Amino acid sequence: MQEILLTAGPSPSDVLRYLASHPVPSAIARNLWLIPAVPIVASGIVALLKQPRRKPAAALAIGSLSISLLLSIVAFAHVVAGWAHASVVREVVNFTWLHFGSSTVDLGWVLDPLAAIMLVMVSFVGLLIFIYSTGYMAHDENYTRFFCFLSLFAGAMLGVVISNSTLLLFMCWEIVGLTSYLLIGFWYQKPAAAAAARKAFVTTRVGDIFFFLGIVWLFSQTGTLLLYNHGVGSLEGLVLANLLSQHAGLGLSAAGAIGLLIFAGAVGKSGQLPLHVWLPDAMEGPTPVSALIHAATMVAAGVFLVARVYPLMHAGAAPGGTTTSLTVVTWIGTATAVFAALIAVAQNDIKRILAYSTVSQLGYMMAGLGLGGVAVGMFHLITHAFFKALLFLGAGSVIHGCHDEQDIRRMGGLRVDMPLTFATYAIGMLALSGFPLLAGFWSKDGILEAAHRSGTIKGPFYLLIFAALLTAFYMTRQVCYVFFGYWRGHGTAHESPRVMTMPLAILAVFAALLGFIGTPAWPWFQSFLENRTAAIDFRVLIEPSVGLLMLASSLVVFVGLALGWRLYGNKSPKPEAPDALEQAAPWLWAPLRDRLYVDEFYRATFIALFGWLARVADWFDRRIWGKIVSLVAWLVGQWAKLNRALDVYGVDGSFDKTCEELSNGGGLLARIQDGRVQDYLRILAVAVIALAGILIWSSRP
Amino acid sequence: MAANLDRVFILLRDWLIGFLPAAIRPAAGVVLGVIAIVCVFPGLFALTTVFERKGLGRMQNRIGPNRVGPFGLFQPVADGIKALIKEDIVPVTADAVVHFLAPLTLVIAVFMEFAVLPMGRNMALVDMGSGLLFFFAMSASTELSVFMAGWSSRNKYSMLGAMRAIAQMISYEIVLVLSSVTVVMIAGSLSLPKIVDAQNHYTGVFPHWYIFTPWGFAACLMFAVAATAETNRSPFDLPEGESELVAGYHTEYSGFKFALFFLGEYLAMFSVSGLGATLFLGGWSAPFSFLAFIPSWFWFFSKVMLSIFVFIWVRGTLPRLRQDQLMNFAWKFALPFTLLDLLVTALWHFLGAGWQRWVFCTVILVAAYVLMGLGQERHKRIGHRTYRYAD
Amino acid sequence: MTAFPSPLVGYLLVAAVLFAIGLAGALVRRNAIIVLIGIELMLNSANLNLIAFWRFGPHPEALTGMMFAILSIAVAAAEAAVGLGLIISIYRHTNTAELDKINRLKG
Amino acid sequence: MNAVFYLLAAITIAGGLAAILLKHLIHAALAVTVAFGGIALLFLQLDAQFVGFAQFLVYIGAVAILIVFAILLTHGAELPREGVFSKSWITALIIAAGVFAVTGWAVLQSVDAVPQRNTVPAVSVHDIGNALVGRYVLPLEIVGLLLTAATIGAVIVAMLEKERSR
Repeated sequence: MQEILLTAGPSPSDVLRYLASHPVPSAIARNLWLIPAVPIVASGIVALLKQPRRKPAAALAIGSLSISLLLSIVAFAHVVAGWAHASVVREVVNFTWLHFGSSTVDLGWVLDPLAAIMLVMVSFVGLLIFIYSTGYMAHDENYTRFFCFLSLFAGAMLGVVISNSTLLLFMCWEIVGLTSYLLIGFWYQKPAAAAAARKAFVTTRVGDIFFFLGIVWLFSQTGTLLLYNHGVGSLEGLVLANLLSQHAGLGLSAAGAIGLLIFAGAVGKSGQLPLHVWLPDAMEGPTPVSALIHAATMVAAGVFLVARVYPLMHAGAAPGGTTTSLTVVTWIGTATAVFAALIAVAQNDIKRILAYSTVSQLGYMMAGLGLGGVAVGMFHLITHAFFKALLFLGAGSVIHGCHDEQDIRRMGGLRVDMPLTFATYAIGMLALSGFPLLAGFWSKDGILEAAHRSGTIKGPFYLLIFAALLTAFYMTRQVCYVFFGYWRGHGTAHESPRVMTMPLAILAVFAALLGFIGTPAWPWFQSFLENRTAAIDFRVLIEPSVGLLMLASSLVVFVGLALGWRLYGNKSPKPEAPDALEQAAPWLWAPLRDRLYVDEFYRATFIALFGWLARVADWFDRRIWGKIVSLVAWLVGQWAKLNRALDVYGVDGSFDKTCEELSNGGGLLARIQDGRVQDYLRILAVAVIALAGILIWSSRP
Repeated sequence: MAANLDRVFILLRDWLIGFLPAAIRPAAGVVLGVIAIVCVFPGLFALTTVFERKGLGRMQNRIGPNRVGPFGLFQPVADGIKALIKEDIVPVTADAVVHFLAPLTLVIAVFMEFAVLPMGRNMALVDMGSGLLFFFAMSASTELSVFMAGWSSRNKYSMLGAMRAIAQMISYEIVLVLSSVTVVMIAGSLSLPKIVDAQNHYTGVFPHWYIFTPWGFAACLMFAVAATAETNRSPFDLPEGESELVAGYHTEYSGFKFALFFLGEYLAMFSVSGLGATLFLGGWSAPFSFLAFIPSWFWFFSKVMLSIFVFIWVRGTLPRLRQDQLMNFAWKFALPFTLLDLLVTALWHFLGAGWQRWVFCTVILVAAYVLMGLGQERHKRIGHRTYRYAD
Repeated sequence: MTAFPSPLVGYLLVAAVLFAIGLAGALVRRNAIIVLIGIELMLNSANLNLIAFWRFGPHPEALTGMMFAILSIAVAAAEAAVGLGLIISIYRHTNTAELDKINRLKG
Repeated sequence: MNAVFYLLAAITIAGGLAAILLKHLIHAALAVTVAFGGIALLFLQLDAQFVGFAQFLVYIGAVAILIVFAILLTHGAELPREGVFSKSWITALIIAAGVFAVTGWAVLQSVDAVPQRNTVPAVSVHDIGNALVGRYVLPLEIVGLLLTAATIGAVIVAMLEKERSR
């Protein structure tokens, strides 16, 4: 059935068969709403707690997410069971929220492999990060507020994952954006944090406007907000075929154009070029927030969104071919991957490096989606979520251990002081670099393989290989700076408490082993997402296209690692000393350090444009309107002087007399207003009589 | 046979009014019903007084009344005769008219309440669409009678007792009404016979009484507490706390007027028990489906007597509360809890059939009960009493 | 038995009488509480009008008059609560509830 | 139009008259309760059961109690030394009579225009409930808001003094 739904245009008889065979959703599908609802309710309760109530707040947040995790696992198991028995794998529950006129606003949720995997990932990683936060935020005075926002975020993110209606998706999407804003600016006393929060909010809003336009367009074309609705949702069957047949200009069908608009939303949220500028700044937030929102889940929501509306973008492609919109996605993803990896090479802030790395990896996922379909992109999303969360939490542990120091030049030698952090961080770093057999290796390899296979253009393939090299390089650089050499910071570093290292260890296990569910030899993950049967076939590994590619990518990784070690290994340069790469190639270093001048570019163009407009308006205000106003004021002033002269010499005498008369009359009126309520009531009653009299008299025949 | 036994009172009435001309038969039927209520419940009152005194006696390790008649069963007769032949004392300064009207209006209003109670299948005197509202309208009017009694006596004990009684009754009336509203929400009707019909189903042999649902249980608990307070029964009998106020608002009453107050109090207890049984205990329906052959009126009166027994038991067990504890409990615990119960009831309705609603509603109510209870304990308002000298 | 041309007229006249009584009470009594009682009487007579028109009007199933009466009863209860609260508050300030002694708003 | 109506009308008007004429405030409050009850019974006579019982519940159960409480709290139970009527009661009476004249005259003048429908309306409590949360839900919400505001306002107005004296 999945096949039919994903590829455009099932015949009506297929639809009818589907409706007849699976009319009633299962119990877990009907109760799927609980998964986001429980954390949101918990967040509401936490919001009501007083600040000193730390334990209940953390317990509520963690407990609620545990419930969500349990339910997610049940849902996941249910979908896997359905898949294994080759029965239904997509269940939808829809209901009508509002009627207006003849159209309805429908909301609903969907349980399919995509949603199930994301549910488990989000709630599991989220739970670990929640636990970690209890240690990381232990001394913060706004502890309960933090958990309130965090819970709200988790609920909204889970809502994004399960929603089957573009409107519900958008609502949850915006809540996610809001919590991101709140959490980046969590330490709003810091001006940098407040500015970063504002920047993140405004930048993502740019993408969201396009996203909303896409939703509106989709609704106006299809008349339904639902994505899947037993054959009449906007991603299904005839509706999609209908969308495909309409042309939107520039060689795009309506489906493709809507897909691109929605992709613009994903660009904003996932920090793709050219809207990536907010994500590195977002590192001003607490580290668990960076790990949860800006590495593992929210930024991946953009990728998830593209995967969710993939049928829209893929519709109309020839078998094995691609579409214009998917090509756009591929190129933007590839460009982002290389671009961000380049910048990451020359950063010195531990979290900023990871942030650019995240941007780069998100580009990878987008490219994977564009080149190889949902399964390839999503696989990298899942593995990335684990090892990037691990890296961020490790970075948090490092920062915690180094007394809130974030500059990698002022660390060093932590291998000895923080052994557990080092071990887990190393696993995460190797997984990210794509070290053979670790999680990142398999998922990145899948993308490279897809890039290699897609026939027409080879550009993305080479660029992605280059990005992989850079990834290995900058991660090695970072690890060398932080963990090798000798200690260059102030004070002494110490290992983090148990509650922080335990999630690290769990995540490390996953970062190391998760890749094995999606190897070319046993593509369980891909089969699950695409609803094929999974088979173990080791012969694939020795096929030249697969085996050689794996060798080549491993080689690239080793080159990157070796290059990094060669330049930075065990050197412990002085914090003030120029970077090794800077010495080698200063012409390359400067632009990379300054983030390729994107912020400057925006400042010079868009922000300057608005600034200029503001100045023009200001000039108008001062020069033109201001002058007119002064002129009028002067005229009025002259007029007033004239008046005064008339008053003093002409009117006063007679006026005084009138005033006396008035004051006498006022005394009479004041007697009526004697402060007695009943007298007022009397006057009122008399007035009523008079009014009635007038009415009757005037309406007499 | 069983069906005829069930309908025996209706048949009796029909047989009796069969002697009358057709034109006045409906009116005569109503009059017969009124006569039946006016006879049965005071009789029940007489029985209950002796039952209560004996029961309390046993709880306090005494024998109780045992002189008049076999087992002291004729005690109420003796008491009645005594009340009738006693001098009717009216204080000189009292407001004579109001003093006279107070017990009358009280008893009349309480008697009215029985009109809407379904005492058996088809045995409600009047089946009106807004029966529950009628019941509460009538019970609300008793407050004014209490005030009249207390104020007209020109006695500070009476006045204080009346003020306490009114404050208490108003506070707990809200809880009483709101806890009944839960049932109205689920049954979808204000008519008491319809509410009973809504509960008269069985799963297996077990009935669908509302007390067997989480919200119904919570509401029933609150209803029971509020009913105890509403009828000024121990442990909420502050308005007539004899150690402080002599006898509360009926201090200055004697003889038959005092007996009327006494009667009114017990009748209120019967009526509110009947309402509780109707709302939560399935009214006249049998507790197990295989017991349905026993006449419906038997079940109704059994349930009423059962709750009367609980009233007596509570009176024999619990000490009297303090005024501030009483008010705090009403406004800071009972009212919020009942409001929450209303929300839970709505949740119950909207969650539809299935196991989830049982879990949700139970969890929310238990959590709220525990949390609010802890909060109350912490503020030492209705916490344990501490004694300065008696320890 | 019908003395009026229509039963509605009877109810309307009763309401008119009641309204006049309430107004008279509000105007002649000196105690603020009785004034409030008078106002309550006027409100009640208005309710009686509403219900009477509902009962004898052409569209009773539309329930307009009934709804007006129900809402007006609710509003009247609020009015009584606030009014009496005000009277008590004023009494605390001035130690009197006699309206003609409370004339601080004199112009 | 029958005996019951005349009886109820008489009770109501008598209650109202007594309420404004009785010297003793408590008596006046009790008398007005009679008038409230009479109006409730008139509602029943008009086949408006729900409103009638609501009237009982609100007016006799709450407003009357409120009034007597207010009387006791303002020491109104003692008779004032100077009379209970204001000095210019004659003008007041004339005004009230004028209002009655106008309204009564209007009623009697429009006898031909008043609707003559005289069948019992078939309206159940269920319909009222549906109307309250359906077509009239906005007024209902507003009244709810008003009641909340009024309750809080009344509490604050009555409490303020105590706070200040502390």
